[in-house]
Amino acid sequence: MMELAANTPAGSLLVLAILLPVVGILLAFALGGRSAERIALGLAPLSLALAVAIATAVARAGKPVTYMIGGLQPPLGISLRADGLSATMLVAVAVIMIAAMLYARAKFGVPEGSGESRSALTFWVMVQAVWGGLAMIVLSSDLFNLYVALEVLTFAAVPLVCIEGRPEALVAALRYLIFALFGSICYLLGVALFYGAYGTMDIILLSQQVEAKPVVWVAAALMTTGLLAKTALFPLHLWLPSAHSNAPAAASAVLSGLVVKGSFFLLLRLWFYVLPALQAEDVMRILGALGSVAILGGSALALMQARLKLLIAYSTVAQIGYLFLVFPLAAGAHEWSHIGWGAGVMQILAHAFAKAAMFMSAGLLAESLGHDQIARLNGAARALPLTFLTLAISSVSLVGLPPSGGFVAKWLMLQAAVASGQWIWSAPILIGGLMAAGYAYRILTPALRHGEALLKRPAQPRREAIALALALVALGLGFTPESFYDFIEIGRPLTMGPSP
Amino acid sequence: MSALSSVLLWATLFAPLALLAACFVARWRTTALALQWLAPVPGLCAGVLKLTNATSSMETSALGFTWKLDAPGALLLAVAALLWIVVSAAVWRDRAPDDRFGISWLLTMTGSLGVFVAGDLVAFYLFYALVSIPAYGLFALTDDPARRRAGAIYMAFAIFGETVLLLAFAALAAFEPHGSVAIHDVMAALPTSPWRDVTIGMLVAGFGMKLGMFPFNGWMPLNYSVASIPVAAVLSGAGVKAGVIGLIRFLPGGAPLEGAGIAIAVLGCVSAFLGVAVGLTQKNPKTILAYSSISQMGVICAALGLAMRDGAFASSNLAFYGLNHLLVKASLFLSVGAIIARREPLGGLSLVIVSALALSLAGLPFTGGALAKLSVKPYLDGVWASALTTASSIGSAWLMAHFLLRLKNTPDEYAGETPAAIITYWRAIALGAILLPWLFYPAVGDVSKALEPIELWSALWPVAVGAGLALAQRGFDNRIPRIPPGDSIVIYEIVFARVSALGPALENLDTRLRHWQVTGVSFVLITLALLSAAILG
Amino acid sequence: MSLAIDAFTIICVAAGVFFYVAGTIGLIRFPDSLSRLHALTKADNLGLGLVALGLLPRASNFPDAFKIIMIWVLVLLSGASAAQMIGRALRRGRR
Amino acid sequence: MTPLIVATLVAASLVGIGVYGFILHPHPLRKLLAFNLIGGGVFLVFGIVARRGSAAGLPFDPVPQAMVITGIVVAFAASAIAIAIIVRLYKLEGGVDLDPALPRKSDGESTES
Amino acid sequence: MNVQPFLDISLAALVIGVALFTIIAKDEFSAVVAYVAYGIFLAIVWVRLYAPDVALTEAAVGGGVTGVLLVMAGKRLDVSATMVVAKKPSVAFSAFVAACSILLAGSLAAVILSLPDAAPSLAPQAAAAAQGPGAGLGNPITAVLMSYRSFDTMLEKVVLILAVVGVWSVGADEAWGAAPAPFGPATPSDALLFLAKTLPPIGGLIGVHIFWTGADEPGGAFQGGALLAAMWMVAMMARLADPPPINSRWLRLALISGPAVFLAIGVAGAMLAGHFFAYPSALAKPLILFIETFMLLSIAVALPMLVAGPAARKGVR
Repeated sequence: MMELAANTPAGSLLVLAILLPVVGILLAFALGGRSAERIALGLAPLSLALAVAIATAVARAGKPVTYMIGGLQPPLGISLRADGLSATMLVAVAVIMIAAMLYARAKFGVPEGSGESRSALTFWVMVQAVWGGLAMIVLSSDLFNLYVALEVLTFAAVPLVCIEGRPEALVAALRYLIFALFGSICYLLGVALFYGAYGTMDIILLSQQVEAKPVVWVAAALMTTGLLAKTALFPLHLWLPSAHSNAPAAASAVLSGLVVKGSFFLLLRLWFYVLPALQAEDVMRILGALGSVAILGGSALALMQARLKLLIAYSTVAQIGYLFLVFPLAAGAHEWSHIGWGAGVMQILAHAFAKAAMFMSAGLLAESLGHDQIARLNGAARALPLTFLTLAISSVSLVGLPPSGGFVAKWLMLQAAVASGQWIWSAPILIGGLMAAGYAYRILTPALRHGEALLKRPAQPRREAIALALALVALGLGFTPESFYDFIEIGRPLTMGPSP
Repeated sequence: MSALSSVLLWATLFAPLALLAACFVARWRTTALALQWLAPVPGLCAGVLKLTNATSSMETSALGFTWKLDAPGALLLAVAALLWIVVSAAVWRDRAPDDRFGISWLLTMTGSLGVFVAGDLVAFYLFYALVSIPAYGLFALTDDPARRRAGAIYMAFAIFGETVLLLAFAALAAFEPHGSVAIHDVMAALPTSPWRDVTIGMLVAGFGMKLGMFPFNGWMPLNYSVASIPVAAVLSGAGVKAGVIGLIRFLPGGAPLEGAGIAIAVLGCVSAFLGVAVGLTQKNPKTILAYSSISQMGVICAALGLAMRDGAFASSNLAFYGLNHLLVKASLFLSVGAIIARREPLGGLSLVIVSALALSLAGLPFTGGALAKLSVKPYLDGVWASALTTASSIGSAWLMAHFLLRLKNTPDEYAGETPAAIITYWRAIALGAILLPWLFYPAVGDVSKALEPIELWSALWPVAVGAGLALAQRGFDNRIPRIPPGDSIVIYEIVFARVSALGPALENLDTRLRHWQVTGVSFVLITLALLSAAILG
Repeated sequence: MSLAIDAFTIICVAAGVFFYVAGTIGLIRFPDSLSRLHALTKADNLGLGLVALGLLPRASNFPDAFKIIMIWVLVLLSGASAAQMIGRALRRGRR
Repeated sequence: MTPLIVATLVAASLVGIGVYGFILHPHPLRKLLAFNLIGGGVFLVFGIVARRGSAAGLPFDPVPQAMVITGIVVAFAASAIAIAIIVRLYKLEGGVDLDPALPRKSDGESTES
Repeated sequence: MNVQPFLDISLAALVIGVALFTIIAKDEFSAVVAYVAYGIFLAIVWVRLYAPDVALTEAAVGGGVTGVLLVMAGKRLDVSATMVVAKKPSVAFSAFVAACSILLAGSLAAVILSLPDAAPSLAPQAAAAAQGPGAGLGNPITAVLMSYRSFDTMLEKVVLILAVVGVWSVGADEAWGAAPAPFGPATPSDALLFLAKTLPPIGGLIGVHIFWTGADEPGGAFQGGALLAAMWMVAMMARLADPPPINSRWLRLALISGPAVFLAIGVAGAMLAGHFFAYPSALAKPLILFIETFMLLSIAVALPMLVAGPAARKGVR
């Protein structure tokens, strides 16, 4: 008989972390108008507090916090489970979401006395839906429930892309929607096959039973590619550049920083939590190779973009590539897996914060200058010093210069690559860093030169400060204490744990 | 470890950082930048304290990093701090440069001082990046095309060097059995690392970029030709020494490493002679000084390589060589600045001092250069080595004499950026260049040996030959083919242009890849690839 | 008794099937849309009606029988309305 | 077991046909239909799994069937959003092209943001 | 003699044929019509798989409401008239894609057929739990939806709300708050009017019946709601009713009522039954029916609103 999972203390927090945004969605939708914004902003601190409480509970227990919904054990019931990784993600999501919400008030805030508007209601409902969807993704332990979560995320992200209603944005949204739907349906097919083979959707129960046989491989392959499509891994990135560059800045920050990480998180769940026993090294290598191609292709294309937002979007394509190196570098139970895993998680966090900050800055820059053409940025740094400071700090993290989260991620990745004898992966890591420096150079140096930048609209220090705060978090990640790397191993099967 | 040394070590780092923090407040910024000449003072004190009390260990930790000052670090830290104090004071005495310049200056200074006290890989990497990257802002943030070109090339090499070093450091850390990143621990583990030679190669390449080692030498002449005098002085003096301390810290000195050692020595030799050869075809004194730096750093590398071959080197000796070069090269640049600022050539005592300093690089007796040559001499024994050393001395003398002869034709481009204070302040550094090596030499060797007649003679005659050659060169100087400053850089630029030309094609490819049908096929193919990998694997 | 019910069912359902087949043939073979419509409605009305009638005695209780009748009535209702609308659309199109 | 084999073939064919149409057909409406065909195939897989799991007096395993019901509603909602966007684009632009234009001027090349 | 396999295979051929036609049809309108037919045939396949609940859902949502959605879209796009399709893939490319698709479908079929004969199943647990004090429902699917996987079901209702907001969000700014465009022309045909007057009362009754019996028989809130939605849409097509303005308070309350009541009772379960989304055993069945009533309402309102599209200015269709 399988070990019976049981509720742990603080388990109810997990349910609340998911339900709180849902309550927000329902209330914001029903009441509309000014209330939508108020509800979203009012509930946000509570969600952040929940996230912190969950992380504390996991850290204190030293093992995952679980909750059986309805008191029903899997496989019949759905269980929620917060391990080190999900608790970390939950906190990061909360911080970035709050920043994005505060930042967005200038654009989607509903002034006193004015009625409900299309974009405002959409934004405040969908932004909470993104939050809820991400909370479900990181907390749920049931593959079908995760499918619903994926769809929540898609349905929330698509309207955010086309919230401005321009035709290009609509095309981008449509492309995103249709491709994402295709991705989710492939994922769902994999879920069906898993259920057919093992009669459960629970991640833990599955991981105890899976064996290397064709149905598992077909299911895994379908789920993986489906999730790759949703993560926009090069060459499946057809939707990302246009979607992320056409969305308003606050939405782009969330989409680029967090939403793509949602589907990536499921890939981690699949390969590191459901299937680790299979030791599919070749699959890991293929994912790593695809990631490498993404790094090189995305970076090279970012170097060539004329518009800042497109450049940042392509940079996301490249940075997503880095995430996939975690597969060859952290798989299996080796001494270096611990390092590789830390590198992957750090890359998720560093990119989330840095990219959100960059998109916010790009938005402010476009609002102030009236354009985001890189060729016309001369002298802009003097006119918008805080914005460019934010861009510079985020670039430091993207390039991988110390002290920053991006540096730590690359540093650990390289160590894992070297220690595991897989030198080959160091090439894309380093070349990608070089090219990232190249595109950072393209943005920053013209802006720092002499020149008169005409401001169509004065700088907005309050919003600049929000972006800067996120960039500083990306920087501060460079000082992550050692214990963090043990924390993110909590609940991960097949690990060696920290080296003695 | 005494409380004083601990405090000084802290202050070495936190003085510049505190000023940097002050820059975030707009009201304080101007004052903070004007006061930055004070920031290196703790570093200077720390260096001197360490040198006067060599046995005490100076080590502390802050911000999760280890900070440590040893003898070679102290030698370089002390004089680098001195240089930064003098030049900063000169720059800010009359008229404050704009904030971008000021902050870049402060960042570079922070890095320049920090590398000497960094005790672990991450801290070293951080300060190494600081001394490299913000320096871009010291000369390249203009619309001047020559400066922009030099800036872009500088940045490319700097970042490339960082990148190679990152991999090298990761390799060092990966094979440290206990997960420590302290330089001491990783270096202890390096000899047994399975990737030892690759790691050494990457370290040499990474630091070689900073040192202008062949074939990564091209950026240096471009950079120094267009940089203003104070910038050239601190970069060539203090900045480059980050590479020297890097090599000293990260090349294994314990056991003989024949292959790697000889390879490094050969590269150093090539650089040493290439610097001289190309430098002789140059007209701008600043460019000549840059090539001289390439040559001198080549000598250091050669000495270091040979020392590695034998498996024993005293890092202080190499640091001493660097120290001399730091002072001499900085004061030579400043003397050029003095000429520019005065708008008339040097004369009298000044000219004598400059000549002595210039020829010091070739080992002129009674100068710091003679001591420097002496300090690395133990590694350069053997027929080949001593012949090459002599040849290199002759070459250096020739090049520096060439420099002295071209000095009166100094072009006064960027003259507006040369502060008038240099006219007086340069003498402080020059004086230091003359006296300090004598003061510090006892830390590495016996001063009296430098005064033995045989040594004096063996130091003098190559200088005389070189000077003679330079005088002879005047006759046919106009017929010498001019190699463009940066020599090999032209080739890199062509390659870069070729690669960049692929851009539109790549964009086209991307657009095609993002076509629905292509993406769809990619999707199916990836699925099938994963599937077959899983089933067959 | 059961024999009679069986016979009734067979006859009715067979007749229903005949109308369906005829309607289908008409749908395929008739030259224009209005005649096709005519064929189609015959299949719906009579075919389904006869099938329903044949199955009626086999219903185990009254609610089931009622459901069978309702199926026929509803199809009749929607089929007739749909045919009417299609016809009207055709006439408008022809004009 | 024959009905299950037939259903399996139907499910696999629907997925195959859907994928083919999804990749090749340029019209977004048709892609949507193709997506729904794939969806139908996937739901059938659930149905087959459910039918195979008949046990304890039930002719089917109710869990996968319940999931299909959820899935159908989600697929419908997705189609509704897609249709709304397509219709809107037709109103604004008179048509939709899901592929990026080949020359430099790619999607969203507007200067204002 | 057994004709069942023959019928099965014919049905399969029919479904595959119609599906294929959906893809290769020349114009979009034919494709849409074929798709609606496909939905109906698929519902029969579901009956053959002993899945009457799914069959009902597929027929009502997959075939019916989706059909209306697609046909209305087709009308609005006027797809049969104009469509710019320039790029025709080459034969070789099409063949390649076809080969890929066949390979994919083939591997899928192979692995489904390779599933273990002793199929894993949750049916015993579900059946046991359905009889036990947990739910007290005769229809195990309703038990799964409303009890064991109630979390999914509640969230799926939230997805519907998100979809409604998503559909509304693509409208024009200036039309916000107004009603979506009406379903039909101002003067409907007499036949439609007749249908719209006679059908909805019957259909509504059937819808409520399906919902009510759903606790023990095939059916439930989904299927009943879809039927009610269809009836409302028939009425709207005949202009007996028009879509309500999107800022109407009752509309929004109706939309959220299902998930909101579900959520409230789910949270109350933490206090009453010790777990989130657990029901006190004595009250399980009434509570579930109570929730389902509101879900019925939510679905019946949400589906037509999804079909109706975003708000439109007056006089714009």
